Amino acid sequence: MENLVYIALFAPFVGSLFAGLFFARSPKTHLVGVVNSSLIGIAFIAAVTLALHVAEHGAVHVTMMSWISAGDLSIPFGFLVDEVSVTMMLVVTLVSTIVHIYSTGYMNHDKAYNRFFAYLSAFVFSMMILVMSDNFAGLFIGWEGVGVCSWLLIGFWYHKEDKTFEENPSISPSWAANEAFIMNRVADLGMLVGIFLIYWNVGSLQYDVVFNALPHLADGLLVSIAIALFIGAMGKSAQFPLHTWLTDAMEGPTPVSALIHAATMVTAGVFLVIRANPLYSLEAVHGVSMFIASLGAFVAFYAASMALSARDIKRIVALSTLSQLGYMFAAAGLGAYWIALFHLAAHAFFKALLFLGAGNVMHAMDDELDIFKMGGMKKVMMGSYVYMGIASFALAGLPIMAGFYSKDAIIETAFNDGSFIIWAILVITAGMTAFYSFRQVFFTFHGEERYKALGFHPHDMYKYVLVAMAPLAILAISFGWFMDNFHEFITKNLPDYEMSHETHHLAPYLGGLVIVLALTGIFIAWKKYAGKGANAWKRDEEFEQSFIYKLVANQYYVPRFYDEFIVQPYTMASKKFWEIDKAVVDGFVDLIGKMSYKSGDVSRGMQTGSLSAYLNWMGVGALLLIVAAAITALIG
Amino acid sequence: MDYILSILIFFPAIAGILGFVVDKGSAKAYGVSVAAIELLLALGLWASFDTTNPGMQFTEFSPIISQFGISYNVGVDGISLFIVIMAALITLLGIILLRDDTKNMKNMIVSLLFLEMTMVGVFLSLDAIIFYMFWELSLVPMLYIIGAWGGPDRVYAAVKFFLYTFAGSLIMLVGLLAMAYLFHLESGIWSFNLLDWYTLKLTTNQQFWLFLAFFSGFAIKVPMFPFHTWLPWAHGQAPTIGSVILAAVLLKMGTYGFVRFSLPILPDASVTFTPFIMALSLIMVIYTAMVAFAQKDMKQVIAYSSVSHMGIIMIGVFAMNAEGLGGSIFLMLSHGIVSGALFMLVGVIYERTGTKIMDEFGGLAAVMPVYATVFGVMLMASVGLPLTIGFVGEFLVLLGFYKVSAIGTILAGTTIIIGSVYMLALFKKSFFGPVRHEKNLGLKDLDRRELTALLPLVAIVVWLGVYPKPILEPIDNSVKALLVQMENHAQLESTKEAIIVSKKEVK
Amino acid sequence: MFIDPKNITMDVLNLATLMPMLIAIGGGLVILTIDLIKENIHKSLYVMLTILILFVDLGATLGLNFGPNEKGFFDVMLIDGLAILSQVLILVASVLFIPLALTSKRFHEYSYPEFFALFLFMIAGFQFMVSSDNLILIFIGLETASLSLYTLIAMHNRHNSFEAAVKYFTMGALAAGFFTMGSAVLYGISGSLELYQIAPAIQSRMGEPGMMMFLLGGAGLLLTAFAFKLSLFPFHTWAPDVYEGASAPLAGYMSVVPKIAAFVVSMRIFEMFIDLQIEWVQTMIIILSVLTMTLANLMALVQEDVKRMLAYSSISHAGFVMVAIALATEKANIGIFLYYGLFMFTNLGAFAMLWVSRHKHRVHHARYDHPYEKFSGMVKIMPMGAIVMGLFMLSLAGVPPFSVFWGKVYLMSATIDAGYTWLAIIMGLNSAIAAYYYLKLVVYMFLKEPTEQVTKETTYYNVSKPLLTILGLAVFVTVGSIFYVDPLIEYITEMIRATNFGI
Amino acid sequence: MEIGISHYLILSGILFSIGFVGVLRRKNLLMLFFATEIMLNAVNIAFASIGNYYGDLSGQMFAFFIIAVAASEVAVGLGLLIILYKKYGSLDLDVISTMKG
Repeated sequence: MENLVYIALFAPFVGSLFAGLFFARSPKTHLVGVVNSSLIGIAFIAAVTLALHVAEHGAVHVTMMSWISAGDLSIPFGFLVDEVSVTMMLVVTLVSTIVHIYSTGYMNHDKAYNRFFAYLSAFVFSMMILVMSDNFAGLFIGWEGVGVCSWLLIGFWYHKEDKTFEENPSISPSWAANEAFIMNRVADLGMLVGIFLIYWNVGSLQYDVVFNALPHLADGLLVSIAIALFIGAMGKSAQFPLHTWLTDAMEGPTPVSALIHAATMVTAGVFLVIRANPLYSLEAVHGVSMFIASLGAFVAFYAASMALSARDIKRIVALSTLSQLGYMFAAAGLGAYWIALFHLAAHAFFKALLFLGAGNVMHAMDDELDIFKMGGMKKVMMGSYVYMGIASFALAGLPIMAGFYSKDAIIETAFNDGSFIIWAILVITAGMTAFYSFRQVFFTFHGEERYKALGFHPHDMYKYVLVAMAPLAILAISFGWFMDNFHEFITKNLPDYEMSHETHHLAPYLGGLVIVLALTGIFIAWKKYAGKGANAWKRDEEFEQSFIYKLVANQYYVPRFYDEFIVQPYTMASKKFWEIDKAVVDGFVDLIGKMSYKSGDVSRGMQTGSLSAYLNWMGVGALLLIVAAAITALIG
Repeated sequence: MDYILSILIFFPAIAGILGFVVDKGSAKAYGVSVAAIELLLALGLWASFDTTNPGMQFTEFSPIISQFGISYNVGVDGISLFIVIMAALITLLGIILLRDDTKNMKNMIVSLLFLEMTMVGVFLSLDAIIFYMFWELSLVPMLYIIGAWGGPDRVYAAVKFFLYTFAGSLIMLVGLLAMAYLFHLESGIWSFNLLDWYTLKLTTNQQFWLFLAFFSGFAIKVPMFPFHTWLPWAHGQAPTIGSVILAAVLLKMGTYGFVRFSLPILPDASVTFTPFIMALSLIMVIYTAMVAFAQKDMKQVIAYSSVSHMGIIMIGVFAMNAEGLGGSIFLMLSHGIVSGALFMLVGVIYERTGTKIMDEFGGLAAVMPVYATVFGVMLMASVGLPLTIGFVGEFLVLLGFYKVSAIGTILAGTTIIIGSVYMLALFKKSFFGPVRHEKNLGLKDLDRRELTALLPLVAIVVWLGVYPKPILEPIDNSVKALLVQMENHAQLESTKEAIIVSKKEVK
Repeated sequence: MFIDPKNITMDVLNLATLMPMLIAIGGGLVILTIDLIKENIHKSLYVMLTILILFVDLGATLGLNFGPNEKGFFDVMLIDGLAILSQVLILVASVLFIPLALTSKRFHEYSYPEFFALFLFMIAGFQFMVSSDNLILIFIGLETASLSLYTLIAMHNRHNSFEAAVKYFTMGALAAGFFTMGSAVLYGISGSLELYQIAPAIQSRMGEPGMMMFLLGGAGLLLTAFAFKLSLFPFHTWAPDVYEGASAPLAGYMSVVPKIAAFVVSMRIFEMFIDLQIEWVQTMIIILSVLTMTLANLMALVQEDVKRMLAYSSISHAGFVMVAIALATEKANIGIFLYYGLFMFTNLGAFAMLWVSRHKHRVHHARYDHPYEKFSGMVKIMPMGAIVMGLFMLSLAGVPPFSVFWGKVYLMSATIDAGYTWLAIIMGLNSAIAAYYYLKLVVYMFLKEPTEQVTKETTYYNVSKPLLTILGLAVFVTVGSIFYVDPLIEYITEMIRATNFGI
Repeated sequence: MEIGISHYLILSGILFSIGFVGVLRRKNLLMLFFATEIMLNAVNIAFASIGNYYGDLSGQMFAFFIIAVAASEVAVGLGLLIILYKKYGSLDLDVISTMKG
């Protein structure tokens, strides 16, 4: 089994090196796409095999070699394949494989095709390290690794110029990439602090050692660790207030958005909380967990509200991702770790599908993102239409779809926990989710063919790409059916979450409420946006002037706030500091030099060249000595 | 192998003297060969180095001024070994990177070889006066390199560099002499031998003043805030090779001095001064990182970033535990490699375009992909990405310092944020976006000479990022020995508590 | 009483103690005689003759029995370790100096045999000065040497030289007045002119009312006189002008030999006061030396002429060493000689470099012979010359392992040992200031482009084999100091221990 | 009134001061030489009287030597003075100030 672990881990790495080292400078070749896709596929197969093995024989733990050892610290490259990580591995490799195949089509016209695959496979490798590592430091490697790959991939089209904020809220790919990286680093600091706290109080960073030691630690300490680690999770999973990078990250190629910014990387934060469930389920850190749940619920609503007004097809999806991450955190915070993980997986499938569908639309529309310019595209893009429809149904949480099971479970959990505010928010958000996802679907595929007037000639994606997307569609529909199997599998490792009897009893009504709300949302969207004819839909200019709309459309002015109150002051302060550095710090040094020089200039004035002056100097000196002698003698 | 250290020290100098005779045209080849042999010797030293022995090895001792206790006394331990190897490596690669049309190539090579002698000498000396000798001598070739091959303000920069460091080290000299006197009072003999000094127990008051004296010498060299202003000048004006060696090796002399002198000889004062050092270092880390962000000149960004990173190293030195101290020594190496490489890279683009102003570039990633890749790797190492060399040291330093001060560590930890701010801003301005000037469209990517110089560094960055053990282990051994030494010689109980050789209370 | 003729035997007279001086004086007379016999003999003969005489003198000096109480010639001569040591230094410096007369170009003074005769008389004067603790003899030695020196300066035969000689002479005359008055005061207190008798006499009368007034007054007068000789602030004003006016080698010589002699006498006199626990003297000397090194350094910063810069730097070095007198410890006394022994070669070397580049006409500057511009870009044209001069500058700046560094370290160490750490820090900082102006020359030589006037002809105008030999020797000694400092210290220590410091 | 040692010494002091002030105030080189001679002679008085007071001859000897030295000083000094006068045409101290700074 060890070999399988290494295959799953290193196959993507080999792919990355293959594309990066040998083909970085050569022109586009499909060989790279095929080889890399196959390698990720191999990793997927390895993951599946491992999953079966884990299900049967339990976790696999391998230690490759030691990495850092200094003082008492000893960090190995160790990998743990247990129920949790193997689930993540499956999700990651599966979605990656499909995204890789998809990319061979999507990136077909891009000059930097080979480079793209190098980055993408590197990302998969990092993500695998993240999920497979058996210690916090290893997790951090992956954590940072995915950060860098995300940076590279968001900024993939680095040649694009910076726009103003009004023109493009993301300014430019390279800007968005930097924003993502830096914002994540803010959170990483929290994570590092958590690691330090763990090390100095436990003496190890291995999961098993740490979790075994947790009960012996002081409450305050546990809270600090929990907070610190969660700060790390907030960055990667784009929780408020570190969320702005995620929508801007949509500057990257769409497969990247699908893989990194929807299915895998952004869920790393959730994974961390799930991974550290022995910590977060402790009584001492209950407050933190509740905070996580509340923040999750808040973000779910907050992101959904922004999605209501968004016009950019990718932003809508990104915001929905944000919103769903909120759901996951709500579940994890409430202690329903396995439900969170279940939603994570389900979400990965339908969200990746949604993104890839959106990618098809973009591809067809020559990278046009504004849904106001689309409409009625189902005729030309039937495949994508179906896929996006399925994904949206799943997202909206309609019955039999994957999202129905997972999201419903989360809402039920909130109810069961007695956190009715969270529950209410989540229920309302579910309705909003249905609305905005179908708003997008109807805008894009139904109604007037607005694109024609703009001179677009859309066509659907390559067939094989559409075929390759099929597994996602199937999973988006059917994943929920395996909820019980998953439950059985995963609760070997994660704590089970028992619904109370009452909740169980009320479950059909609760579920019904959600479905009703979702259907209402879809219906409103249908009414508003699906109509045909020139006057079927008109922009409500008046409403667009209202405060609420502006607030939402401007992302609650949070990016503005960051710009005005962090970026600009920082820039200003930097410039000021530089001036201070030159004028004061360096100036002081120079002043010493100048003063020495000046005093030299002054004192050379005594060298008048005139002998009588010299004699006077001597006389004065002698007199001073004599006077000093006299004074000293008189004083004693 | 008995005299390998002397050979290491004096081989470049002798080669430098002989270099006067070498024909102008083959001066570079001569320099490369000598530096390569020196590197091989250094690697040979590593090969025969007993990594399990934390003490001084290959020691040589011969009295010079026996009346006054000055002796030629050299030795190597895990702390100095790798800095020496790095010095040799950086010198070699720096020489390789020299353009063939460098004016006065012969003088350059000769100065570099002399500089190499002084660098190696500083790190191998176990006698305070010999240490001081190499310390001061290193200024002379550097003065010449900056002053003769530098930019328009080179003379100002070179003289500033020389005088500033010189002034600081003269006060350090007073400290060394006072130290010798105290040793004399105690033992009745004169000795400048460090190993002798290590046996001396000083009162806290004596330690206090001696620490300040040493501090003035080392802090200027590091350079610690607010004594850092010579560095941007020196870097701004120095030729590429000068900046590379300055950043990679010469700055390390300061931190090495703290490790070799301040900590073991003055354990109590070191602990007493930790808050002070921490405050200065934090200012270094944050303030200079912000200043770096404000720069327009690419080289100045890296110059200020050096200061910022040296702040992290300083914090690690004063962490008083094996993790932090070992980490800071590792960080010295990694910063040497990374900043050396970054300065080389700036030199490469400067040679092509004649400018270092970032706004002049833009879109270089498209024009010079290999260059951009190498730069990117170094950038990532610089911001401390795991699995690059930069992470290991930074992580260990912050980890170690957490024991001293949680708040301090969080503030110092902002380096991973603001460090990436200025580095990514640099990268974005220079490499991303559209190509801003027509003439930059035709820029050539790295040629073979440049790749020869840079790829080994890339390899090291990755190798030591993934597998730092071969280096970390000897460092760790020596660091632990040093901490034991500190603990044994501390006068105050509080000092003993602050020093953590090994965690006692693992739960 | 010594005037009783019956008691005098040759043994007591110990005429051998006079031998070194007699050799020098006799040699001077021989040179004059030769000139009487045959005129217009080439200077090389005189140079060689002088060197020979100096060597014989050196041999005679080294051959003397010495000890703390080795007296001679009516007990006015005192041949202790100090006397031997300083005479050796004086003679070695003189031997180094004299070959510098053999330049390729003809300079006025060296064509006169009187120059060499006067030179030998001057040496005899210095030798008397250092090998006596009798104030009369010290005075006579001092005046003999000074009067010869004034003349030697004037013989350079330029406007500036006369001006320099007159300035030096006039101030010297004033200083002589102070010295004699100081001696008179001491005589008045103690009734003796022998230092070894003065000390106990003072000690026994210390408690008397009003005594302190006279004591300090006398010390002040003597301090003035020697501060002048040692060019301590504010009595240094003559030094830059005299150095500028004198020929370069003579300036170099003046920055070493008269100072060594004056230091020896200062050691004898002032360390006696300090040993008598008269703290005032110590305080004053420290104040003077701090002022001297600092102000001289600051003034050196702003000089445009290298020779004048070196003059100020010599003043500063003297201030640096003067600290040792105030400390009055054995180590400090060793430090003085170590410092000057090492400084001598480097400084003479630097002045010799100036001499090599001395042009008949002022090519570069209206007033100065050696402006900085003269050395601009020298490394491009005359790399060896530049490197040699650069080495001298680094050595003077106190960069290890060059010679002056060891002296500095030793003196600073002595200062710390005596408990004056703050003073050591001032000394250190002064070295840092000093580094600037030494570096300025290095910068000119190595980092600037040559100007049109800087050519091999103008810069090596005066070069000759003897000059190069002396330069080579100076470089050798400067660079290789690390290898001989140990025996040097050992020798000096032995000599200092065989010295009578009065108490 | 009996003329005692203190009178001699006071005389000597006064003379010395006169000479000293002369050195400081006089601008003519020749006058300057005279002033220094006065100072030396003041010292001679002191030595002679102190020597007499102690009954010790060395004071007198010193005085003799001072006279001798003063004579040779004058010889050298006047020689310089003459050359200087030839070159500058003046003995004013302030004229002789080409070297400064």
